[in-house]
Amino acid sequence: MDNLYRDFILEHYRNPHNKGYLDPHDLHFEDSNPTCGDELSMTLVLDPEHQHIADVAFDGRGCAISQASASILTDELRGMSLDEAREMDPKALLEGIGVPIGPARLKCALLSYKVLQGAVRGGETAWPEAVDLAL
Amino acid sequence: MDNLYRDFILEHYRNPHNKGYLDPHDLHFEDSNPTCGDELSMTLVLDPEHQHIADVAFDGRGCAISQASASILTDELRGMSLDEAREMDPKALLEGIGVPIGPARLKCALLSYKVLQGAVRGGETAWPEAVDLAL
Amino acid sequence: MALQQAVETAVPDRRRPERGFDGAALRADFPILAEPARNGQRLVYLDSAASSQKPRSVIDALSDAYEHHYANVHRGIYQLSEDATERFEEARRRVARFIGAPSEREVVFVRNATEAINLVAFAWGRANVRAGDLIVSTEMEHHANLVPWQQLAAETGATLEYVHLTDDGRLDRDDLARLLARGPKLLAFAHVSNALGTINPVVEITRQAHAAGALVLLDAAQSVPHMPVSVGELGVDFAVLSGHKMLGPSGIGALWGRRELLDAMPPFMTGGNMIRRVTLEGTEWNEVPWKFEAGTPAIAEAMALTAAIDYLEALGMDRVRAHERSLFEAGWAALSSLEGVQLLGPADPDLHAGVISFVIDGIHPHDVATVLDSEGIAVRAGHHCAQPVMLRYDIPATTRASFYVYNAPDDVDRLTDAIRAAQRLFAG
Amino acid sequence: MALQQAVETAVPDRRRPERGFDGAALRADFPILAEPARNGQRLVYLDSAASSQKPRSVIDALSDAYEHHYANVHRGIYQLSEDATERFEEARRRVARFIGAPSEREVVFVRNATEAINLVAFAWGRANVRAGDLIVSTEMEHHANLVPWQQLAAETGATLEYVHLTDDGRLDRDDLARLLARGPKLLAFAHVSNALGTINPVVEITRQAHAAGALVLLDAAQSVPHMPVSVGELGVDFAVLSGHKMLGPSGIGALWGRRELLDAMPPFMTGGNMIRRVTLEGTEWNEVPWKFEAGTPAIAEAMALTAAIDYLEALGMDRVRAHERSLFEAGWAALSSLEGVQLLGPADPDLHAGVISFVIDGIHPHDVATVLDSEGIAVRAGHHCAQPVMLRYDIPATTRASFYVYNAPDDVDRLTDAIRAAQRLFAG
Ligand SMILES: Cc1ncc(COP(=O)(O)O)c(C=O)c1O
Ligand SMILES: Cc1ncc(COP(=O)(O)O)c(C=O)c1O
Repeated sequence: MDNLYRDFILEHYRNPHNKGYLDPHDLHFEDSNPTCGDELSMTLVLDPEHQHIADVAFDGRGCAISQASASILTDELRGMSLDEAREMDPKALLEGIGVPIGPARLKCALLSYKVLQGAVRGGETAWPEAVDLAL
Repeated sequence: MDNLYRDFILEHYRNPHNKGYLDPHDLHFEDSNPTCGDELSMTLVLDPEHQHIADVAFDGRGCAISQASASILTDELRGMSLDEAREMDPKALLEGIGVPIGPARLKCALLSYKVLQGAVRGGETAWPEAVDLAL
Repeated sequence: MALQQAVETAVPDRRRPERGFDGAALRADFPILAEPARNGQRLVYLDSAASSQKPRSVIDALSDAYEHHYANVHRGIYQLSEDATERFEEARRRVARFIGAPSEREVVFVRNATEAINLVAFAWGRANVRAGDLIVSTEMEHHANLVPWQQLAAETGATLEYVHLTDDGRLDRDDLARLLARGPKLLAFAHVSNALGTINPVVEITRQAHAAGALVLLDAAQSVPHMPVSVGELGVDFAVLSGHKMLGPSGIGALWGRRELLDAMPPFMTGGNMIRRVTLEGTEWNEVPWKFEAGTPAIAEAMALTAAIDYLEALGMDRVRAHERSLFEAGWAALSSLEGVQLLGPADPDLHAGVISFVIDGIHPHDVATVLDSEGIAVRAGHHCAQPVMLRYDIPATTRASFYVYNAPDDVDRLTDAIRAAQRLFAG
Repeated sequence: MALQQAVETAVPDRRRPERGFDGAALRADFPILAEPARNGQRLVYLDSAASSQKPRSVIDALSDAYEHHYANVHRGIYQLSEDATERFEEARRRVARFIGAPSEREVVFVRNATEAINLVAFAWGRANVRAGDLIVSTEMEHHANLVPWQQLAAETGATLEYVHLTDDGRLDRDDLARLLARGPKLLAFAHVSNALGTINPVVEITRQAHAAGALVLLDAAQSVPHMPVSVGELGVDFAVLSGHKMLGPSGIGALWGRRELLDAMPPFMTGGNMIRRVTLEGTEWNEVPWKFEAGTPAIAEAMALTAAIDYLEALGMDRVRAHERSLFEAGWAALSSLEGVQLLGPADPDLHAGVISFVIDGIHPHDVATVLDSEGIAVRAGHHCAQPVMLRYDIPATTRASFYVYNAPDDVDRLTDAIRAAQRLFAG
């Protein structure tokens, strides 16, 4: 926890990958974490068969964890099939962040995951069970 | 506490004074202690000037403390003026009983006092403040 | 620790739960029972149905919570608060597991069983009960499972009916069938009657009620502390309990309800923590169970409830039941052998928990309690918050002795001797 | 004991309450503050507005209650229960005296301030508020003093309006006057805002509200722990507080209300203890305050609240206020000297309690809290259950440092240094 901000996350927060807005795009979704006001949108471009993610961008404002997690998550998406994206385990993202996230901040870390799910499933989804404690 | 029943109270309970029903009478009142089901009625005969208590009797059923206390209280009443009866301090009765009464049983001990007040004031009165704890 | 010893010396009993354990050996775990009471006599505590005493481990768990793990729960972004939240939510998981609930999301922390029933009466009741609807309760209920339904009926115009009792303190099943035939919305009844000791056949009754289209609320305040209870297996829809009756601290209890029922219910009390988003125009509720927990909960009390459950689970609830059953049998036998003592409730030990309610000819129950108290024996006398039971049997009150893990046959002996002494005293 | 020392070494201050006392010396009384936290660093606890830590004497009072004085209260006819009842009722007298209530019969024990407000909204509100009536609350309220009134308005058809805030976090008195002119039934507002630290001028506002015919409910959750409060002198009609914010245990709080108002109100929750007589046909209520206390209360928690009040009274509430005022002044000066830090609420220390809410340019409040936590500093970040305040100032959240008796200038230094470090970190 002590170095949570020092390294990986702060690096992604200061220099986010895939930040922006793709226009045109095939999928778009945005959501927020009402308890802290984090806001995030995601745009995706699919391959011609509409099976795989060809490109992705996110935009938003909020805490370092939500923004860094979006940067980290979007790095993983190019080339992924839509089915794979739908079935993605939120734990994988938490592991990808690489530093332990306390329960109170799980929603920050998983907002990008929720926005992705909204985009690939075509509508809002519930928070993953893991964030129950953070409610 | 340990000898509460042994002596004074049990004696009055087994051989109550002034038990019965005066007919004719000038004043009559009855009441109960709903939490334990004690029931008590009192009849009073006044002197010709209607200023003093000439005779008194109680009837009822219930625990030893409520019945003994009625026996002890009624012993005190003959010759007392109505004003004196109205102004009587419930603590005097508790002292008259001579053994400490725990808060949970104050209502038992004071039912006779409440019935007396109802008779001499011409209607139901509140429990003395002392019984608050026993509610 | 005495618990450890009792469990170990009782190892053969693990396979024979009908044997129970040595309650006297457990007393060392309960500070209030270990110290000499007045007159150098040991306190014989026979009022556990009103509230149980607490083992050292529960008292220590409270201190530990405040000394090492205390902060407000939920939303705190610092380690101490996350630790407190995790322990608070762990208590919820432990309660869920202890009562066989499918999910801890179905366990709502409240102050006590009374608040749990009120929560259902307010939140479920106001949303689902209409004028002309029928609610059924029983004549053996604690006021907590009567008056909220009277209030609900009065406010909504619904009708409230009560299942009558048999002479030996059981629910009159014909009367129940007759009332269920009228298609009530809800049947609210106690697993175990605190005034009579009766154990009701919950599975059967619930099946009948469900067949009649009624939901079932089980008042488990007197069963969860004393016997294995699985709300899943019982099949009920709501169940309520109080922590203070099961070795836990005062100020904490639980409502369990089926997830879909809780999800559909509006909140009861409102404020912080039960909310997702508030604007001046309106509010979005949090998810269950938090939707029903407004404001700062009883944080340390929930943590200490975990320690109470630990203690009971180490004993094993089947053995707790066996233990109390044997005390009941001893107590029932001893008291029914006394002349002039009437016992209430069923004589069958399968239908009777460790609660013996009795009246003595010619001695008011309050006087019995006072005399017993002077002998160092704590029993309850009164209507036990079940006045309709008193009306049913036409008595002003009863004296009640109730058993728990720390009682043993020597307590039954002390009780019996003291009743004999009271009879001699009053006989003069 | 550290308290003893602090009081003694502070003797000259007894006559000069403006001097406060040495908070650092008190830490030895608070086990959680006395032990080394992570990294060997001392825990700097700056979240007392959410919940306070507990002194040894309060923790010991809980143990003592369970070890020597525990039984269910009221109606128990044995010494242990009478002793418990007496101690429970003594806690009520102590709360009454502590808040300057004319009578302990006006003090109702509840779980927390939230329940107290809900009690009034349900029991007084449902009986007295009609369609078309006006209720006034304010934009600075904790959700606990907003949402129950939203619910009441939604159910009854009453209108709910909010007093707006000035840019520096005070109630807009013109707006208040305008709303009072519409003749509201009730004005519900906080003595001290938990999100901004603002101290409201209760006496003046109450006089205005009464002149307009409104009753006044004061949310004293953030004032009673921190300054002398006399409901009698303030002149309000209802006041609410939480024990856990004033060194007491979780699970206990109080509603105070004028006797004639409480007497006239129907009960809220129903069940045992709040009842005089129950039959199958209906029920007679008990007298106040018991009419509002359904079921087994938080017995040991009430007893331990007495120990919390003892602790605060030994310090003296005027000196507690002086102590926090000086910490506020130090903190406000230190934080306003930092570049890129905006402070919320009034700068005037007469109008500001020991709560400093701030935002840092370019660093989300949640990140601030996480970084501070890694330095052993516990602050709160978020909307503080006061989302309308966040909307008013158009910020997602704030970071909040709140002071109590065990804080001292070294805590302000640690906070300031850690904020500087966070700024360096994020500046990269
Ligand atoms: C001003 C104010 N009112 C009410 C409350 C609610 O207190 P509780 O959660 O103890 O019910 C709080 C707690 O943060 C508060 O600060
Ligand atoms: C059967 C039953 N239900 C409900 C209650 C109420 O419990 P509490 O006072 O803890 O709310 C009791 C307590 O005596 C009880 O015995």
